[in-house]
Amino acid sequence: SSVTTTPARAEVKEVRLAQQFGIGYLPLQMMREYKLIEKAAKKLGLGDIKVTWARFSGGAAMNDALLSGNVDFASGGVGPLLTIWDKSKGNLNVKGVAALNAMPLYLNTNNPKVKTLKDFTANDKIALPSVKVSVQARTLQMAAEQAFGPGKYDVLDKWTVSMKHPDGVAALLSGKSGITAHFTSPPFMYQELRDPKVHKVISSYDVLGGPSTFNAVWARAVFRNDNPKMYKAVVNALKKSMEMINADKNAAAKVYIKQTHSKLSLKFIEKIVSDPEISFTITPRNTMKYAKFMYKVGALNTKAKSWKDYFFPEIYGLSGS
Amino acid sequence: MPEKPQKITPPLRPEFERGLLDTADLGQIRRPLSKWEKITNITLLRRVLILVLLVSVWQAYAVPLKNPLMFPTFTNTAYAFYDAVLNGSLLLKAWVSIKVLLMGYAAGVIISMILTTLAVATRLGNDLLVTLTSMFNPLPAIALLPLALLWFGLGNGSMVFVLIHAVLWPLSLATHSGFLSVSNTMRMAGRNYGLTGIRYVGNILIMAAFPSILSGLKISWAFAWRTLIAAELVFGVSSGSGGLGWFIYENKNELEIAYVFAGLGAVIIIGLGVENLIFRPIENATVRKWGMQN
Amino acid sequence: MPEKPQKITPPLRPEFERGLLDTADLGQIRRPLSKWEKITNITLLRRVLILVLLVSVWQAYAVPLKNPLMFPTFTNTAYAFYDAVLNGSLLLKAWVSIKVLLMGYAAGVIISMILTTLAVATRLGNDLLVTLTSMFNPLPAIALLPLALLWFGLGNGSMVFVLIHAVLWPLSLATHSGFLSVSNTMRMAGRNYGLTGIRYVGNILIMAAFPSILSGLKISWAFAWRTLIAAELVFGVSSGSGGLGWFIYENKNELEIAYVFAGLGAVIIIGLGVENLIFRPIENATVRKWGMQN
Amino acid sequence: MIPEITEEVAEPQGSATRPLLEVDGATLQYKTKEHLVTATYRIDFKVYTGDRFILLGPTGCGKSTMLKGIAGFMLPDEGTIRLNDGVITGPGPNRMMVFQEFDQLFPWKTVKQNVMFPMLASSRFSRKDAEKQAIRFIEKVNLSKFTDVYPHMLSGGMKQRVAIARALAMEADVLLMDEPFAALDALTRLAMQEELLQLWDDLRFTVLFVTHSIEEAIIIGNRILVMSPHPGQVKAELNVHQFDHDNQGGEEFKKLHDKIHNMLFADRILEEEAAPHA
Amino acid sequence: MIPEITEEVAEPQGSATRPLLEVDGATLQYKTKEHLVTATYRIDFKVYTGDRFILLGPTGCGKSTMLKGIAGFMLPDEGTIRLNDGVITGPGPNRMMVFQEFDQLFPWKTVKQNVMFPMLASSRFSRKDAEKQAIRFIEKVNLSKFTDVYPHMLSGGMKQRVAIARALAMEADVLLMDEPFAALDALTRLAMQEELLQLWDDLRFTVLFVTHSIEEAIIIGNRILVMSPHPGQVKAELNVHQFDHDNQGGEEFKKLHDKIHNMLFADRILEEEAAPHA
Ligand SMILES: Nc1ncnc2c1ncn2[C@@H]1O[C@H](COP(=O)(O)OP(=O)(O)OP(=O)(O)O)[C@@H](O)[C@H]1O
Ligand SMILES: Nc1ncnc2c1ncn2[C@@H]1O[C@H](COP(=O)(O)OP(=O)(O)OP(=O)(O)O)[C@@H](O)[C@H]1O
Ligand SMILES: [Mg+2]
Ligand SMILES: [Mg+2]
Repeated sequence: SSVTTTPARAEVKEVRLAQQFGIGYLPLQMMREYKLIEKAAKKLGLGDIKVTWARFSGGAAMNDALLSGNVDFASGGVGPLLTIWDKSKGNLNVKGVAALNAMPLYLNTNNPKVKTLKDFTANDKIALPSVKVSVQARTLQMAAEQAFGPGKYDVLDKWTVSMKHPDGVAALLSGKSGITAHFTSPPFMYQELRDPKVHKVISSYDVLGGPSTFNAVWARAVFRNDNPKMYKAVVNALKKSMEMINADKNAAAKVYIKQTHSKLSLKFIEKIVSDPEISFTITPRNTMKYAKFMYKVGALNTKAKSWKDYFFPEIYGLSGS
Repeated sequence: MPEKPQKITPPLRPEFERGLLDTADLGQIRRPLSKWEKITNITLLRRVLILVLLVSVWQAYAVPLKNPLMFPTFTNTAYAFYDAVLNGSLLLKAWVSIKVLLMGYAAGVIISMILTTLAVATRLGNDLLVTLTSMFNPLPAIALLPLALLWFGLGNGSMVFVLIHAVLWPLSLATHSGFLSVSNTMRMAGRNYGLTGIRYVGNILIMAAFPSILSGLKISWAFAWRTLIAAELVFGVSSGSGGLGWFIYENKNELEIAYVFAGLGAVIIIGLGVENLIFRPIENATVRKWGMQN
Repeated sequence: MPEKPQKITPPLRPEFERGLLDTADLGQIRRPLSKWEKITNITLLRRVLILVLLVSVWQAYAVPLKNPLMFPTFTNTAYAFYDAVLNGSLLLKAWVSIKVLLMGYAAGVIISMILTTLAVATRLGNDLLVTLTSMFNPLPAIALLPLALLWFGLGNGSMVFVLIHAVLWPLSLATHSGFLSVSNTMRMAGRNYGLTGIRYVGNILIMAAFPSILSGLKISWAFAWRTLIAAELVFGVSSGSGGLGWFIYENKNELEIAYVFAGLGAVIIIGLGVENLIFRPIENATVRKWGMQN
Repeated sequence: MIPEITEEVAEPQGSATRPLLEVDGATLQYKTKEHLVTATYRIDFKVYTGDRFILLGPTGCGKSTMLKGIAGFMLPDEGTIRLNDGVITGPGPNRMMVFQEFDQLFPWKTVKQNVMFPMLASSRFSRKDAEKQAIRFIEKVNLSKFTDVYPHMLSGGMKQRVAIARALAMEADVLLMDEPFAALDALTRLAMQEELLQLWDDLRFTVLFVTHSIEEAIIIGNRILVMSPHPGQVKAELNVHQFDHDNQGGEEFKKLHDKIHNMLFADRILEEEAAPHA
Repeated sequence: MIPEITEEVAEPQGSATRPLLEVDGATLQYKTKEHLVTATYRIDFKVYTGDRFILLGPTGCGKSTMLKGIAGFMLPDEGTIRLNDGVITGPGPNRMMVFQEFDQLFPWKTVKQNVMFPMLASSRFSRKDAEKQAIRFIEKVNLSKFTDVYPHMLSGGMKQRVAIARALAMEADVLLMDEPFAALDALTRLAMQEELLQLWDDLRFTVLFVTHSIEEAIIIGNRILVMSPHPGQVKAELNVHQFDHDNQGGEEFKKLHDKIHNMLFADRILEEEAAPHA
């Protein structure tokens, strides 16, 4: 980076991270549980620092908190990361810190007639977190383009409905609200699939041609410039938490339950965490596909040449995509 | 005994009787107004001034803040508004919202009138209103989501349902309190003419409690808006047909904050319009004219 | 000329004068009440009956519905409530919420009093109130988010800010309309004693408009709750365990709908408690006692 | 103006034998959480069709309360009030009331609309007739120029006159008037008194009239119920049909005036004695 | 009870040379969106310290409006109203007003609290003195047993008496009383009149008194301003200091009564002539 920071400059004594709800944020929960940031900071010679964890129910508020300087690290889906990178370019210069995972997203349905995307009719309603803009919506658009031909990415949009994950699950399972399909993420999609009437139509892995990053962490450039060691500590802690999860899935599942006060069974969580489709890694996977698609449909003003455009250099060594 | 202090006695004056004055210039008598008074007498002018002031403060705050992703300047917002009206479909979206809003508002007002009529007619009705209001009024719209979905499915039905929830309770509270405050003499006068039930409520109570009802209508109008904007997000709308709430949400997600503010600006403009073009004329033609409010 | 029809003439009766009656049994005179009247006279009983009825309807609807993900039965909810109180920290969370709520409510009430006092004292204040209310009242809390974060950061400051937004406008509307409806004679009486400014507002207007203010307080109390629950989701929790809103959100995410309903139940119970333990006694000790409401 | 009446004082006979209104041991109470006020105590009297029945007594003796009982706004806690042999259970447009308070006009109606309102509300008049009637009676109370003005623009006395016009225009069987002329100046009052008597002579309604002026009682009424306060009780009933404006100055009139005056004076224990009891 | 006064009628001299209150060509108007009502038109009169000044005139002639002007609730649209040589710009506790309307009591205060309120609000009395004074004056209006009752439990006449007590207790320099005794029965009225005169003799305040009873005007006042209506104008000013209750029956009294009566009668063009003009 162009700004060189003098090591003598005092760094902040407190770092503030924001997380959302869901199994995808398990690495952050591990970091919190085991005080990984505190430990990493000590190793880097920062002494005793304070870590504050804020929880948000949605990405919009979290971004507001980041932009107003109330949190230092935000986390969320790849879509929002690309959006905030695009919009803050030349101003706050928000970029990704690292990926949190690679996770599939499933489009489930309770309509037995629907086997592929082409089977959806006007009688179907597809619930997803937010029409047109959420990761699920983007993925659906990409799938639609693959199914119906170039340029026809928005043919299914008119049947989509915005709904928060749990509401979508309730709507799909109760079968009374007109919702016949739900594009969602773990653990909700697995909860749905426990019902024999529900089956999977597509997975985001099919659309993207392999494992893809669902969640990531991002931060403002100014924080990284002013607090290089603290930033490094967070990245190190992230790496450490991935290692710990991959080393002991059972323990990780326990942490999840403890941190989220979840009433789900340990077995169920452990099964999800150990699912071969799901991996916890800081390496960005298949994010460029989103970046290209979103640029193509006009959702991004900037064309990314590489995933490195929207991530900070600390992870350039990885084989991201 | 000491002498008392002398008591004041008014002087004696001559009596007189006199003829009536010429009243020709009666209509001309007016207290002269200073220029300043004349100018400040124009309500519109004063209000526009307030708006200009607010806008200036906004601009003065936002420009040095330099954080367009959080708080865009007025000029940026104005441009976004202009753009959204011209190229986007802000007007159409506002119209979509207003249509649903009016349905929900009307339904809420009607139900509220029924409930409050019951409440003044019977003691059980009174208990019902008081209990229901204190129970349901504090509930956020999110609580109604499952019921709305079960009963009305997706779409306007559910939206109207939550709008009723937004309108019904505050309006009922204000109306009911207004009804209870009607003076006994006025009540007795009405009942003396044989009015009972709905005619009594309609001809006496509603009229006599009109100031309270009007403030209830204003409050619930505002809350209908708040709820609508929020509900459009929760209930979503099948894409394409969203209203203002959706416009705001979409732009927020895309971090087009100037457009978000433009959407909110539309809400404000509609609010100002409704106040100045609907509520104020109603007020002038009723409670002001009748001397029930000053 | 034809003879007119005979006019009715009242009969002539003897005059009399008589002594006073014995008034010994004066205190004993009461219209006898039937048993039914006596029973239905107990407000609490009637209200509890209404609650029981509502619960029965709920249970009767929910059991055959068999859809616990959308609408759990009463018994399930009751169990969840019991569990959340005992094992979870529902009470603690409710307390967290109430604390913030009270702060926001108090701040809103104070600001509202200042604003309405200004509004009755000066014409510019009046314009300011009317304009600000019609502008900001319809705005959803989401609109305030950026400002709240910029000024107060995460945490209670921002929450109080949006709570003020929830309380201020409806209360001001109700209070202002109440102030304007105070009879001219009462105003003049107050001003006759040399009361001006804040003393005039406090001693005359607030008292005379008390029914309106009370209904405004009730309305804004409810809206403070609604906003709080919603705001806790938006703002999330920065530390500690969050309040009722977060409890509802967490359980919703877990699809523990019975617990969601238990959380909402807590809101309802608090609402009923506040109505019956705070607002009704206040009403009885003021407007009822003073004969300002029947 | 005053009807000729046979001078024989006897129990009523003939067509008017049965009283129109019969108040029988009526006790009327106000109950609040803390107080129980007995406003009238075991009041008895009978009013016959065509009576101009005066309720006279000191302030607070329960005159207004008695009228409210007859109008049907309060039910007696003891005893009964019967109209046409039926027990009164509620208000109705056959008993038009003029209240003592100035806020009895509907502020949202103009003077004319106020006068028309009971006629329309009770469906006794068509809109056209009601309007004609309203204009006629507004003229009678000398307010023609204020026909389309809202009540808040009227002076106290003018408001009361509108209320009088409203009640009279209904041509109801029974008129209940609670100090209707109290806010009027001497001359307007005189005119109103004459107007009322003239109307009575035409229509022969029954009127119960509350006043605190002994003179007015003697002039307006044919029978006076004298009440004593705390609790309100019947003290006497007197015949005063012989007197009208013309013999106001006379010896007889003065004698009767003084008699009533003394009757009330004797009773002057005032409110000191009785008060709300727990 | 009535002070001895030298009979010479001359321009005032000595200590009381300067009038306390000077109304000089005062025109008072009500403005609404649609109407402009001229309630009083170029009224002139002077009131001296110790005057018992009566405003007399038919309903709607602007008596209440005139008092409102003096109290400072309305500013004249033409002319001036001066008190102690200063132009009146607003209300103040040196001019205590008793209103014509029944709703002038504060419903949220008991009778005693109502009477105490102006004394405390104007900081003229300590709480203890105010309470003593209140109890004293409540006794004077014969409502001792209702000291702790709220106004809604009082009859019309009782409410007015509380208002009178409230005004008197302040012992203000100027009392403005708008038909204070209109709702009172003959005897209570007599008692109140005597009470007022007794108090005046003790304290020598200045009182402006609106009444529509010619008798009351002659008894209470020392000078009467006779007004004519539409718009309210000065018709005459008369001296009546010679009369009180004791010579009420006398020849002189009757002559004066008839004189005033005729004066008002002559003016009986009533409201027909003038009405709100645009
Ligand atoms: N709403 C009420 N609540 C309680 N007590 C009341 C109420 N109204 C009147 N009273 C009491 O009832 C008694 C009779 O009152 P009422 O109004 O009938 O008197 P009144 O004869 O009409 O007097 P006035 O000549 O002053 O109008 C009084 O002692 C009064 O205090
Ligand atoms: N608030 C008002 N708005 C408009 N006009 C009014 C208002 N109050 C009174 N007036 C008019 O002013 C005139 C004088 O009224 P005012 O009340 O002074 O009469 P008054 O002499 O006190 O009569 P009364 O003896 O009936 O009380 C009347 O013609 C009346 O219509
Ligand atoms: Mg009365
Ligand atoms: Mg008057």
